[in-house]
Amino acid sequence: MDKVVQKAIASDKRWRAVYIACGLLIVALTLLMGAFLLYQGSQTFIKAHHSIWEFLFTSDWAPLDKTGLFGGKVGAAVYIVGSLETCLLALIICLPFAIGSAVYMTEISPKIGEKYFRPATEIYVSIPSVVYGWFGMTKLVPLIKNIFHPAMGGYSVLAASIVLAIMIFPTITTVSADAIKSVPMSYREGAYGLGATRWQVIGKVVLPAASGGILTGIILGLARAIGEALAVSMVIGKTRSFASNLLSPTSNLTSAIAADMGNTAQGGEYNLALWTMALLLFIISIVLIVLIHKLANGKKDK
Amino acid sequence: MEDKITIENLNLYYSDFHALHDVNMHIQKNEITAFIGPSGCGKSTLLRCLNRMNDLVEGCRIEGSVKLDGTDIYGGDLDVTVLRQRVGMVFQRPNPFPMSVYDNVAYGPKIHGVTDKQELDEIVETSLKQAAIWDDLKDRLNKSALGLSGGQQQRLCIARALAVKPEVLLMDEPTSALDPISTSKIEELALQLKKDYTIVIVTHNMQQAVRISDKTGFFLLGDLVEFGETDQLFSMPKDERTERYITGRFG
Amino acid sequence: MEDKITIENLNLYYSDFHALHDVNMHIQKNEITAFIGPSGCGKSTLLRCLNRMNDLVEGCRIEGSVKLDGTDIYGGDLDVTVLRQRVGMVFQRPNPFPMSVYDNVAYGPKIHGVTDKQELDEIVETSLKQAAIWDDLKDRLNKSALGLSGGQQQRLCIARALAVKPEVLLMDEPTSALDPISTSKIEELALQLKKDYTIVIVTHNMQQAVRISDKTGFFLLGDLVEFGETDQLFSMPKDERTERYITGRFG
Amino acid sequence: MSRAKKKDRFMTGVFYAIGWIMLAFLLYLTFTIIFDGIKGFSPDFLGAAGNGIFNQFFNTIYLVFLSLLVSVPIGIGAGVYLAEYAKEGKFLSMVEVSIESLSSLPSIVIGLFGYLVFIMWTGMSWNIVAGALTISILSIPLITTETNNAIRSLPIEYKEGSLGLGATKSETIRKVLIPAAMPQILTGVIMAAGRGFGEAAALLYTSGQSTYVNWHNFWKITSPTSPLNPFRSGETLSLHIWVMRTEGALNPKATEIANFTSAVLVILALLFTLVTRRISDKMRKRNNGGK
Amino acid sequence: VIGSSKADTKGVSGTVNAAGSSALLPLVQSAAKTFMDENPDSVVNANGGGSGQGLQQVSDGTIDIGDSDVYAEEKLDKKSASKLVDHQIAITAIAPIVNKDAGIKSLTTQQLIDVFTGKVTNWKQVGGNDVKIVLVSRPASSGTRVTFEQYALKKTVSRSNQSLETDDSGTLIQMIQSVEGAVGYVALSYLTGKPNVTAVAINGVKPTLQNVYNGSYKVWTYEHMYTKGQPKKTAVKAFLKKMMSKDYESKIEGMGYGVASKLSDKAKKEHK
Ligand SMILES: Nc1ncnc2c1ncn2[C@@H]1O[C@H](COP(=O)(O)OP(=O)(O)OP(=O)(O)O)[C@@H](O)[C@H]1O
Ligand SMILES: Nc1ncnc2c1ncn2[C@@H]1O[C@H](COP(=O)(O)OP(=O)(O)OP(=O)(O)O)[C@@H](O)[C@H]1O
Ligand SMILES: [Mg+2]
Ligand SMILES: [Mg+2]
Ligand SMILES: O=P([O-])([O-])[O-]
Repeated sequence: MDKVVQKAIASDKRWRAVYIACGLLIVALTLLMGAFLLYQGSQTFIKAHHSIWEFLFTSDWAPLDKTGLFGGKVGAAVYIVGSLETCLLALIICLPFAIGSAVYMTEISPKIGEKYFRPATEIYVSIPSVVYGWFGMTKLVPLIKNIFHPAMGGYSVLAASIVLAIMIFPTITTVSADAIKSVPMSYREGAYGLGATRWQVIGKVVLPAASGGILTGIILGLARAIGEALAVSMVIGKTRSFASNLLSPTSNLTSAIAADMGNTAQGGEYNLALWTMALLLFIISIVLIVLIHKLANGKKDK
Repeated sequence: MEDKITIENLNLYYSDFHALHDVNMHIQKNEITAFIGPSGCGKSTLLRCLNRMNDLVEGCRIEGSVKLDGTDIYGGDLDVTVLRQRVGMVFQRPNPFPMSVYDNVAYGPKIHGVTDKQELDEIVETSLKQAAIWDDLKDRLNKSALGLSGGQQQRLCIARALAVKPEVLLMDEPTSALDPISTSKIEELALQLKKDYTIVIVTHNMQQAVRISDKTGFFLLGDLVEFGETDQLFSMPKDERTERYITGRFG
Repeated sequence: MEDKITIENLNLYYSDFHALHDVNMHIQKNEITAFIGPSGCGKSTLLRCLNRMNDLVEGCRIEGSVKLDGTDIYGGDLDVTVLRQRVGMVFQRPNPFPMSVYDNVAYGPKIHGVTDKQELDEIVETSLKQAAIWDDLKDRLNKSALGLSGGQQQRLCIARALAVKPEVLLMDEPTSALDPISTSKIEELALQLKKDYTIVIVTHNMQQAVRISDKTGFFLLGDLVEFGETDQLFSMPKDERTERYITGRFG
Repeated sequence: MSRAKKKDRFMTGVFYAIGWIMLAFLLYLTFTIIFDGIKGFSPDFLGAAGNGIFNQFFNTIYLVFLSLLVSVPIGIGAGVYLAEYAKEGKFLSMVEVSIESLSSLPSIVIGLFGYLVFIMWTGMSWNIVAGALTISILSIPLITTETNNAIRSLPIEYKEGSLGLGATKSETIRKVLIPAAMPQILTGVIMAAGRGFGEAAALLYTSGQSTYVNWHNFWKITSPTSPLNPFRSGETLSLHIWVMRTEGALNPKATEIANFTSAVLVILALLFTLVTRRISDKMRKRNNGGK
Repeated sequence: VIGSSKADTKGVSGTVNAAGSSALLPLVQSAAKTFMDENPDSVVNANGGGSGQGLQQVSDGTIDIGDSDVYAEEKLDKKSASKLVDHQIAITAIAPIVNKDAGIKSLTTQQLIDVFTGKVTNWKQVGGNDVKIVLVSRPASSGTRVTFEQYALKKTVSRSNQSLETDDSGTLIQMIQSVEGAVGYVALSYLTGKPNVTAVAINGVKPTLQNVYNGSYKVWTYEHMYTKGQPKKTAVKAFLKKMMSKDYESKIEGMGYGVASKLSDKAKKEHK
């Protein structure tokens, strides 16, 4: 028996090391990736001597594409604005549907919700984004073109936003539904016990109580939208100018990276500027994550 | 004395589980009625019938009638939101909403259409005073209610229920999560409130029933075994099962 | 009689909360010792000290000594896994693992190195028989344990604890989640088991303590107020606080 | 009073409408994609040559399989670390932030990282292993998070029960906690696999955009034309849609092929979701004793 | 192994990875197919991505052959470029193409410049229908674009910030087909399949191989296949050899590319 115990204790130590190694691996991976992006992305400012201001707030985009040759313009504002406006619009389109569906499947018809809506939403999640992009390109773009007859065909901010809205819908819906579900039954009972109607219970007690979780869902959705490359690039038109309205095309960070990264000379100004865009995306996702944590902690502290 | 609530031939089923068998009971105005019995005997179930809280439970079916001042609450004559306003409820575990103390108490009046700020202020103050917690909380009205102690939370929930000016107050083991000191505060409170309200309380604690209730009902496996004056039920129970239960030879 | 467990000057802190004050107690072999007292008084805390279950609690600090057959369990002489094998535990809420009945009982012997199928079969059968549940379960050994009723689950957990052949059995309110019938089965079981084991039981139910225990300890706010023969403690308590508690004028 | 009731009715109606609109839209989406796929279908799409997408289908499965081989052990290990070993504090929150940022990083960025590390640093050309490893970076955080949550949400009683019998921590984890958490861990694994099926941007520069295999060489793993050779270029279904839109656009059948590929992917997603639910329900049922 | 007529390349095994110029892609793909039919144990992965990508990846060493419409020196630094070996396998002409609705058949050089710099915004201003002009361009790193701007637009830079941008020529053609009034440019090889677009004549000269050979159509460039050093892998060697063999020339022309040996002196001299 003693031997068995000793063996068990030794193997316990070994397993512990294995688990810790796995945890460390993830941190190492993230740090490596962060360091790599930071290094590559900062060269625009260090090696090519552009200012951060120029990169973020000007829209003159004419970087030179030859290894070691600098002196072009790297104003990425068009891409940045393009990313922001498509994501924001996607959110605006998506939110009422996502939260509405989440409420429907948890509060209004929980049985049908569990049986049909949740699996349906899961299917939405597992449809690849290129398929959404392809759908957008072959169905949505022509539709927009036929309805509004915009000058540049249907490729537009609107098309990109709708495709993104469809993509982030399941994320926001499932996270919100989970948040709503985890609102303690006792809150609902408390409110019903005071004679509240269902809408009063949902609107005044359940949704506010779930707001932290819903916000997490929104931010996760946003992170996904900001990072989506191919689906957006299929429908946004990739025009290097600010969109004058919802129906005009523009470009965004991810489509620029996807289109040009492999195509530009390594270490050239163009290439470096694209890496700076990637770094910007990385920073945006970290900021969003930290924001989630702040919100979650803020809720706890109360 | 007059009947506030009359329960007649009440049968209740959770899907195919028959949880209450033919319960008959008269609950009188301005009295405290206690429900006792071992775990799972149907105390909470019956209590929740009285303001139709069981409507929220999927698969729950009710036969027989429950009358509030003579009106069948399961008939179409009484809207369920009105019913619940007239028959308030305090739950086993304190369940304040995650909002400020003030908003918790003002919640009920607000949803019932009170919008005047001053009127709300008054209601909040009176209710908190009635619940004997005004002094504790008057300086923390805008703090979150979740930061209060268990006893304070429970009294806040009572205040919240009082704020909608109910006629009946149902309390489901309101002190089971509380320490002795908070418990005795709540008990005192119940004794005070019975002047203005009709109170029904579920308790696991027989001493508590003895201390505060006028009438007691003893339940066993879904049957109302015995119902009568508290003193009498505890001193000379009519039913042998009641006797065995209160002398502790059971469960 | 001889001491199985000796507790000397035990103080326990949860971070800066002083949960047990200077507890001294001698637990004797082949007896049932009961811990009673109001909620939060430290019964579970003390029980969990006896097999170092409190090691799992972050910030928990212990002073004083607990000896098992004279060996300090907090000294380095006794490995904690060996200790827990010798001092088994049954929890308040039945906690079978989500596996088959058989695997639940065989779990302990397996991790302690029993690999022989036949030997395992025997252990499982004996343990289930000891726990008085063999007849109920012999045809369902391969079914998941989570499908059993609460009472069956609790007896299964006792069988699971017996399967590692402990010397002491700790039970923390083993019947609080159970109906009267299951409860009396567990009580009978405890009385039978005390022939071979030393048993320590926490209970909320004073009648239960009277029915089955040899010695009783009454706790209040982290103090062991009184400890002695069960009959004597309930019939003529030495301490006024004990008396008030057992006559129900508290909590 | 009746205003509150009216509003309640109205809002209930609104929620019904939204719920059903979304369901209807999903049905529309699914059916148009499948219908369009079938409309332009010709039998040669099923083959392994020319316009056929069988090779891409095979590559997809193979690549996902390889990536799970890496990401499942690491993901579960890290999840266990988080749930059972990491101490509350700065480091734990650092790990958590790492995982979350990893999982929300734009996949194109991860693809570029994968290109740098698995292609340029190794000096190899596009290959399936590089694609699988890149996908693993995306899927490890999913499995880790799910494992962490699953283990954390287990009742503490399981752990106490096992430790109380004298089991060591790692025995408790391996024999009680992980099996009990399996239904939910499986969800994470499936999500990770789904990510592999769907990902294209991360594979653009890693797994390659073309596939040439000779099915007669199936078992000759070292042959460059063997389907099993993990170091050959292997384009997946999702990538195929992208390629059909760009380079493949010369192919007069490009649109039909892309439509058909979309349909296949949607059907795969459907099957996947259904099968997963089945499996994890079954597991849950078995664990819960049929309750 | 199934018998093949080409004894010299028979039975080669190994992998060839080629990527880059989308202008050259159709040729490489078709050559790859022929080559693999003849050498069943070999694999030729032919991808596009653009000239920049081809040069970059061959210089990184991650592919064997980088296809490009431009000289490596124009992209890479001197050191990297000097390590690459150029195999000029064909020439290609670039043609402006417009959507049919524009009603345009021919433009002067000046008109072309006006269109691509945004000076005119409606086709009727240059003799077409009353349809708005929509520019469709390729990324700055595209060899097609560089060639087109250099020879057709006389080195003026087109207004890329007013144009829809496409990753490669395939997508571009699809856009020109589907967007009313769209105009762009592709290699001739993309027009052999007779897509539903109009190839525009420049100053009255139609974009045909014949006109390139005789020097009247000026918008063309050499197609390069770069290797890093002389090719070492037998499969790569064999593949290049195959593509540059005399009897493959007819195939090249059949696909819309030109053969350097047929260029007239006039054409060569005027092309800088
Ligand atoms: N929602 C439900 N669905 C099915 N059965 C239920 C439900 N709620 C309660 N029951 C069952 O009805 C019976 C009575 O339950 P009830 O909650 O009324 O007991 P109780 O007397 O309040 O017990 P306790 O003292 O434990 O609170 C129990 O057997 C219980 O299992
Ligand atoms: N992990 C912990 N951290 C901090 N305080 C704790 C912890 N566990 C218990 N306590 C506190 O220690 C005291 C004793 O708790 P314990 O669980 O031993 O009480 P108990 O007598 O078993 O009560 P009950 O009858 O309710 O189970 C209580 O005040 C409790 O709040
Ligand atoms: Mg109850
Ligand atoms: Mg306890
Ligand atoms: O041939 P390109 O793709 O470089 O235009």
